Amino acid sequence: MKVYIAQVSALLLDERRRLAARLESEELISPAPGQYFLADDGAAICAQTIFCVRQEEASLLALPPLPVAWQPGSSLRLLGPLGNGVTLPRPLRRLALAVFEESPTNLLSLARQANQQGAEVALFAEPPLPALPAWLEASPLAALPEALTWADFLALDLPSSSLPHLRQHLGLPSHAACPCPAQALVRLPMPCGAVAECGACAVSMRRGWRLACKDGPVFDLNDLEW
Amino acid sequence: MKVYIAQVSALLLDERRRLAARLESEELISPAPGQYFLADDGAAICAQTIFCVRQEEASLLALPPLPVAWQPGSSLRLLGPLGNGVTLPRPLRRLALAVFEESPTNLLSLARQANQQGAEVALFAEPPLPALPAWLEASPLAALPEALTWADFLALDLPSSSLPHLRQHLGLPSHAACPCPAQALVRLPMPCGAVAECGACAVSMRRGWRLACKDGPVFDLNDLEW
Amino acid sequence: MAKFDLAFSPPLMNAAGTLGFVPERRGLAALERLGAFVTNPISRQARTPAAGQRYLEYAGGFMLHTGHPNPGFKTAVNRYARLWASLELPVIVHLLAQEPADLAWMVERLEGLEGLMGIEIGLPPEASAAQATELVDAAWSELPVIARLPLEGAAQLAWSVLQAGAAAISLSAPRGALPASSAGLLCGRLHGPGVYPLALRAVHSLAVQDIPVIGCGGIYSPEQAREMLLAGALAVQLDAVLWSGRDLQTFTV
Amino acid sequence: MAKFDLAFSPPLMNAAGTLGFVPERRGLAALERLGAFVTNPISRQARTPAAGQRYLEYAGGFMLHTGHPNPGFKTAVNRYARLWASLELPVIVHLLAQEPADLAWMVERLEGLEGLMGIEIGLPPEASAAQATELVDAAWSELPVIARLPLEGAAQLAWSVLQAGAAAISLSAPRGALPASSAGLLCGRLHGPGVYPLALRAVHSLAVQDIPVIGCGGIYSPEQAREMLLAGALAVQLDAVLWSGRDLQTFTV
Ligand SMILES: Cc1cc2nc3c(=O)[nH]c(=O)nc-3n(C[C@H](O)[C@H](O)[C@H](O)COP(=O)(O)OP(=O)(O)OC[C@H]3O[C@@H](n4cnc5c(N)ncnc54)[C@H](O)[C@@H]3O)c2cc1C
Ligand SMILES: Cc1cc2nc3c(=O)[nH]c(=O)nc-3n(C[C@H](O)[C@H](O)[C@H](O)COP(=O)(O)OP(=O)(O)OC[C@H]3O[C@@H](n4cnc5c(N)ncnc54)[C@H](O)[C@@H]3O)c2cc1C
Ligand SMILES: Cc1cc2nc3c(=O)[nH]c(=O)nc-3n(C[C@H](O)[C@H](O)[C@H](O)COP(=O)(O)O)c2cc1C
Ligand SMILES: Cc1cc2nc3c(=O)[nH]c(=O)nc-3n(C[C@H](O)[C@H](O)[C@H](O)COP(=O)(O)O)c2cc1C
Ligand code: FES
Ligand code: FES
Repeated sequence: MKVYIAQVSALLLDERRRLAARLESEELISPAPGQYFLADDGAAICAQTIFCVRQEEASLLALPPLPVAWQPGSSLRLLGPLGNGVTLPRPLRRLALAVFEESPTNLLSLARQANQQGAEVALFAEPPLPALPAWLEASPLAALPEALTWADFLALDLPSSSLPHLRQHLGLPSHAACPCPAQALVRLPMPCGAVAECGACAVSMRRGWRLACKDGPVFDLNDLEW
Repeated sequence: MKVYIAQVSALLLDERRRLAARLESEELISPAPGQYFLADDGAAICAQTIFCVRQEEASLLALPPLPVAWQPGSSLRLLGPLGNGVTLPRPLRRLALAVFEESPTNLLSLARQANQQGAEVALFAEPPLPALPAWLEASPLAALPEALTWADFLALDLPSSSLPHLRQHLGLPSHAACPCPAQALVRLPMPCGAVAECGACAVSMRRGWRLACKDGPVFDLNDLEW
Repeated sequence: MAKFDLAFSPPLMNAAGTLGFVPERRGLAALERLGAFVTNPISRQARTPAAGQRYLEYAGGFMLHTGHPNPGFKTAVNRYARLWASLELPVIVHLLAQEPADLAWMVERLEGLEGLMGIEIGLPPEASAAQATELVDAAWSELPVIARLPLEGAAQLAWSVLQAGAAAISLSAPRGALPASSAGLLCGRLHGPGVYPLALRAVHSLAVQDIPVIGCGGIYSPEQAREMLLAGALAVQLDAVLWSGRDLQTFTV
Repeated sequence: MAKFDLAFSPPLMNAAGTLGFVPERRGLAALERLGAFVTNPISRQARTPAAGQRYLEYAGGFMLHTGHPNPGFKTAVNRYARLWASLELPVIVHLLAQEPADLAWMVERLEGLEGLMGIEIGLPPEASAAQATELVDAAWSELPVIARLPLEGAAQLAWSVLQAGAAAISLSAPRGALPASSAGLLCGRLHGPGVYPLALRAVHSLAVQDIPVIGCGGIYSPEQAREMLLAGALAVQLDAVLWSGRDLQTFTV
């Protein structure tokens, strides 16, 4: 965890046509997909948690949702990377990715990593996504149950409010565990940004509860209460 | 009073380097200097009172202070023109203008009118203003007392909090009346925009009080308690 | 004269002080959406505007300290009673409750007027239960009385004013303080969208006790008005949104 | 052990719940500006986080409804007491006051600990004067007690808790309600800049009655903190600004 000074160099739209931002910093910043930053723009009223992925060049892409006030030229202090990102197993042959509502950019960054390792990658999304790289197969969420028979790892990106419906999407009976190793980036507000153990970002686990800001926001799926 | 639909076509800086906006509307709008509009941008929390002057072309210049959210392309409903503007006497030979802190654009618009009628115009400003049209003499406020011996009309634009110090600026003893006819645009918040007689914009008069939003915001100086 | 019932159709009003003593042209347009018109506060004697700063902005809205200027009861009735009678919707006259005798005197003179649906009395923000009781009692007449209480103190006084005969309570703006530009503090009423969660909670906690409450505070959208009705308000009042210039054609509850 | 005096140098603290049970690295950086560290609320029994939505935004800030999760008194003291003793500034332990007997039991166990300057007790928001008195009374010990009252009800309870032996009162966030995304209402504590005028007024109206009050609510700038001290607060607490990521190096009062 470190403080970086960064500048918004451009505003752009992500695959879901929501506002993202390109950030430039003097230093190279390499968060794992699923790690987050606290962005101080001088106007935050509580922790502004921002997911970022490194881009081809030495810049960062800050993913939606963004604070509305950001403009090209805005100067930020970025504190991070914080929390646990997704760890892809090695070797990895068949990666399944599934995104519910959120910006798919975190998972696309995982897809590229896996592709570079020579793995096959399939992405399941709701709502469906427009054009993707040619090597990346895209399917609706309804096709997800089949992927479980095939994948050796599943990465999910979803709002915490989708967890209660997840087994249905995976085609699993209630209480059944996920048949392959799986990690989930669980999205929910993290107003204190891990400074206070305020409890706002608590996530129910099979045993007790954990804080997304500190112990997550990426969790092993089978540890979660879902 | 009417409702106009207008678009912000550009943001620019006024003579004091504060943000102004060029507005375009299908219809020609011609407020008198000192009249105001209520601008509804869908985000106002109470009446947004905006002073506007007509520009050479068929567009309006909305003067500072402006709501921060306005961007080129923003669409507005403008209700107005409301209130009383400055009425220049005819014939007019020597016009003195004085602006305290506020944007000078309202008075510059009067200056142009007077210049077109062949009158001499002098502008007194605090803080001082940068470059003005060649035909317009600009002086610091300290030179204002002399102008009173010369002008046949004085127009003022000032925050209501400056009224108690005005006689000092004019070089007049306490209780003395202004020796020439004079009108003052009195600036203070007008949160109800003349819909409620809420009293927030009350101005003390020599006899009783009046509402700037309804009875002003331009008043004859010698009717004011100052 | 038959005693009107406190039923609003639609259950939507302006708050006292937001559309004047009688609505002018723009106010009239808003009235089409309302079930009643509430006048500006009127006191027995004329009141002048407060001296010094009267408007300050803050992060959730703005603060007003106006002194409730008004021409006094006699002048107001002379000027406006005929217009109240001619409005197409029922009128609620808001009286600033100061002395019980003054209040009784004003209420007596309102009883004969046409077009009135009721009286709303604005209680002093620091009123004790005993004072509130005495004032509501003094306002007793043929006309139903709505007692307007600052939302932060409403729970303490609600039962007292109902027992004293009020037909309902309504919520006025919470009080706040901000540094004045001339040093020192300015105290006043808080308005704007930041007030909404305070108002919604006040409505909810009164309504669950079966207290007839007219909600008010920070409503800027029809959804917010409907949420407050769902939380148990018998009607809601709009305040600063009526000043925002917003088009209210689609404001239905 | 000598009874500490309630003097803060500088008169600036974090509010309970804003920097954890012990400050972690970023919290430690903020501490350089503070005259005391206040712990997260601790209850006798462990508490779990509230179910459902716990965070909602509104125009003046945000609402929290967390359930005050904590590991319970015994675990907290085992985990943190040594760290409290080693901090370079005095510690105030915040206890959730529920049952007088539980509170007395916890306070008794805190008396022996090192580095504590006092105890802050969080009173239930709907506590009556009698309940508040009983709770403060139960917390009596060598350590001074600060009674934390929701700012909207502080005026009613202040004298009772002082008479029961509290050294000062502090102000907790006002309560609000907002529609939950799953329908129904969510009630919780309001934080953010929109709270400031409510807090400033509460401080002022208590301070003019000579009530020792620690101000809190909506402070985001050193100027706002200083205004609250000028209004009579004996110290002020920072809350959400400590979460905003803002650089506090220049935050001096
Ligand atoms: C007999 C009397 C006459 C007054 N005349 C004036 C006057 O002409 N102009 C003036 O500015 N101030 C007058 N005041 C002072 C007035 O009480 C407040 O200080 C002032 O109105 C604050 O206005 P506000 O906009 O902040 O009102 P608010 O914020 O709504 O209310 C705050 C203050 O208004 C007063 N107030 C509100 N409603 C009532 C009510 N129903 N009954 C009594 N008081 C109420 C309270 O004193 C309170 O302190 C008078 C006070 C008294 C006792
Ligand atoms: C014996 C008991 C145990 C409880 N255990 C839990 C629990 O483990 N998890 C949980 O989420 N809720 C618990 N509750 C319910 C709890 O009281 C609130 O409903 C909940 O904590 C609301 O949290 P909040 O973040 O909105 O707190 P706030 O908005 O700060 O407070 C609102 C609510 O918190 C409670 N509260 C706050 N401070 C105190 C205090 N000092 N003493 C008593 N109550 C207080 C009040 O009941 C109030 O309704 C318990 C209640 C009781 C009576
Ligand atoms: C009879 C009377 C008339 C008043 N008239 C005015 C007035 O015209 N304008 C004003 O700003 N305050 C007026 N005040 C307000 C007082 O100056 C004072 O602010 C008010 O009584 C509130 O007192 P407090 O500060 O103790 O709450 C008046 C007060 C009284 C008692
Ligand atoms: C012993 C006890 C334990 C509780 N534990 C929890 C809890 O773990 N999580 C939670 O959200 N609410 C918990 N509650 C809260 C209750 O469900 C309820 O919301 C609370 O008592 C407030 O009641 P009210 O809605 O009447 O104010 C608990 C209540 C009690 C009495
Ligand atoms: S956001 Fe506060 S504990 Fe996670
Ligand atoms: S702004 Fe309300 S009366 Fe002028």
